[in-house]
Amino acid sequence: MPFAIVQGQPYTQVPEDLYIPPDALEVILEAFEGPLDLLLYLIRRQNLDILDIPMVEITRQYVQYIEVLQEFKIELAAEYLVMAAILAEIKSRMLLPRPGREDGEEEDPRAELVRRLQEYERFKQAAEDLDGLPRMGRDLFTAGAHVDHRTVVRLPPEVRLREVLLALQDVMSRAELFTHHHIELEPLSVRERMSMIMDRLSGHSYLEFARLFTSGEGRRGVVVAFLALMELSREGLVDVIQNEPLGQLYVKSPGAPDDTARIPEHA
Amino acid sequence: MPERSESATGQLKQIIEAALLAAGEPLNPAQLAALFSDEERPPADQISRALEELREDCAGRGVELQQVASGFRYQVRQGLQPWITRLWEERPQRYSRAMLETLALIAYRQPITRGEIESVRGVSLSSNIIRTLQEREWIRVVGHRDVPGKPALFGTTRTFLDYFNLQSLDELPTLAEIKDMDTLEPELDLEQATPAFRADEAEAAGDGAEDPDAGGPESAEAER
Amino acid sequence: MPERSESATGQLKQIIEAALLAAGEPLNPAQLAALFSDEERPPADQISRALEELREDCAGRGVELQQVASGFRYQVRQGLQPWITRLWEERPQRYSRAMLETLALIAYRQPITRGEIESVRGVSLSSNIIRTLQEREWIRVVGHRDVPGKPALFGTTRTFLDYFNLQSLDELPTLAEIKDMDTLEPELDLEQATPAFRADEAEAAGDGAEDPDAGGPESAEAER
Repeated sequence: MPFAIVQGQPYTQVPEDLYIPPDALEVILEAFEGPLDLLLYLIRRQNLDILDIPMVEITRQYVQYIEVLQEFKIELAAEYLVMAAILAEIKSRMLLPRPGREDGEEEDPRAELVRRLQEYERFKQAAEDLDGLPRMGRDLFTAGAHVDHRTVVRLPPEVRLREVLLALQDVMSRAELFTHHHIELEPLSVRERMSMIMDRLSGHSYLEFARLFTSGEGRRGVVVAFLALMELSREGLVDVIQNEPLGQLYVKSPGAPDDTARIPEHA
Repeated sequence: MPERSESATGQLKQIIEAALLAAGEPLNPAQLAALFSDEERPPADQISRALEELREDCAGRGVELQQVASGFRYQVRQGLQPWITRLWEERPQRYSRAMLETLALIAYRQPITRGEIESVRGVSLSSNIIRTLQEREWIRVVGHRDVPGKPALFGTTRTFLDYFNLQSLDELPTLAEIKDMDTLEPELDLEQATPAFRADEAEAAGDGAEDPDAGGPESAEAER
Repeated sequence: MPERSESATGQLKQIIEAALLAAGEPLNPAQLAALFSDEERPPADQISRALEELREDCAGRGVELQQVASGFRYQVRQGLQPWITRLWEERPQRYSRAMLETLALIAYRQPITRGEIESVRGVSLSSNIIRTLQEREWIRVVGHRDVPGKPALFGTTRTFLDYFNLQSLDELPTLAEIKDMDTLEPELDLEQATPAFRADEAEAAGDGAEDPDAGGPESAEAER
């Protein structure tokens, strides 16, 4: 009993040159990655040269294969049918006398197909090469050691100066502090020095005025220190005390007990 | 010991070492024996000996072979923890606006009390912010204002200057310059909007997925 | 070499070895340097030297130190797979030809669109394949081609290279050459036409021969 009728011919067995077990047609179709793959298979199986494809034979085999599949009502991707049409077209062009071009060169009608086949074949090969590379979980396994008390250390975030300045810009414009001229005039080193003087003063009830100046800093440093002291005094953060006319000047925290009077002489 | 037996032990040791390092959990001698087919399975005492030798091989190395309840495992040598834990350092997203404003006010208006910061910002200041800035050693108490309650006066530190790569506070822009800074802002936005830049960033982000260090500043930027 | 410097190197090696084994992913020299505080951070060449020594120390052991795209990692010595795979019940995953061909096209032809992949393979490409490759982080969208529809351009990732034990795309097997129809000698036999190509395949097959699961292509060939 024939299992298929192809072009009016009953088939009692699958064409020999296809080597396809009848019950495996669908499986085999899935084994091909498309019409180029199928064509390559037909070419390679017969040891044919990809650069000199016998179009009549290959087209016959390809179409036969497609027809068998269709007889079995196997859903064929449209690409397979398009390829059949391409093959038929090339075959007919091969059979017709080709019009010679001016330079005498003739474009082989198969050129484009051969180019596509070769291009596909090289990536088919590349895929196999890729599959052959050692890979994780099959050929490669990472080595790892246990870590006791594995803890995540939380680091403080990175801050960029620009962020700080933008924040200041925001808060200043909100507070409309830009209108206060004295702030703009005040060099920042004065504010910095104010902190330093406050810091030096903490832990002491008083310091000699002169000791807050370092000659090594030069004129500018002295000015900064002086301005810082004036600003601290104006803001009531320090008191500047003189126990006698033309006597030693002292700087003290306003809260500190006023004991400078007892020891000015040997200070 | 005959040559052949020694090389057999060598391979046995290799297999056991590889298995312990690949397994991700402790393996007991029975599990190690199960790695071999029936014909090549070494006797239990050979496995014990291999384990003992592997343990000795760890002398001077970064890991040690440790026996725990469920078997043997390689683990990082105890004394190396300080370095190894840096593998899992995490940086939280970024500081809050309040934190940055407070820091800026302390830098520009020091010495300043918490009350003064609150009065400029118009909102009360969480103690967390002051504590965080102190823990980071960017600010410190430089004194106390002589008013009821003796509030602490805050100033910036040398660490603060070092972090922002400043020799002194004088290198910070003046308030007048900061006021004009918004003229710089569009430039910043422009940079972010440039498609080419985006594409690069996308690439960097792609790579960054594997790199824990990447993307910190960028993500902060993106939030703005 | 003076005693002290040797022991310093010893500790450096210990830290690097421990970190690589603790990290669970490849670490590059910059990440290794970041394990140290600013004061104790070794110069780059010392880290390289330590890595080289650690690599040599692996001789005869069950693991080897391998450099891949995103850094260095310890991995089980190749050749020990037959025993190590017994640790897990699951058989290693096999990939479909469609997936491998798609991956190969992306690897060799990147950046490439889906349409370009389809045109080389001669079949339409299932979205599943692209999604799976993206989920595995082997491929990523690296941009869009400036044509109607703005199709995504795909490229491979560092994770892809790591997975296949490669440092860079240069290490991929060479792509076969396209032969010109005109230059071909008619009598040239097929097998002679592609000698380099065949040799590669033979090598690849040699590796796979030890592994029952390798050789997908060969067995597929046999089935037909």
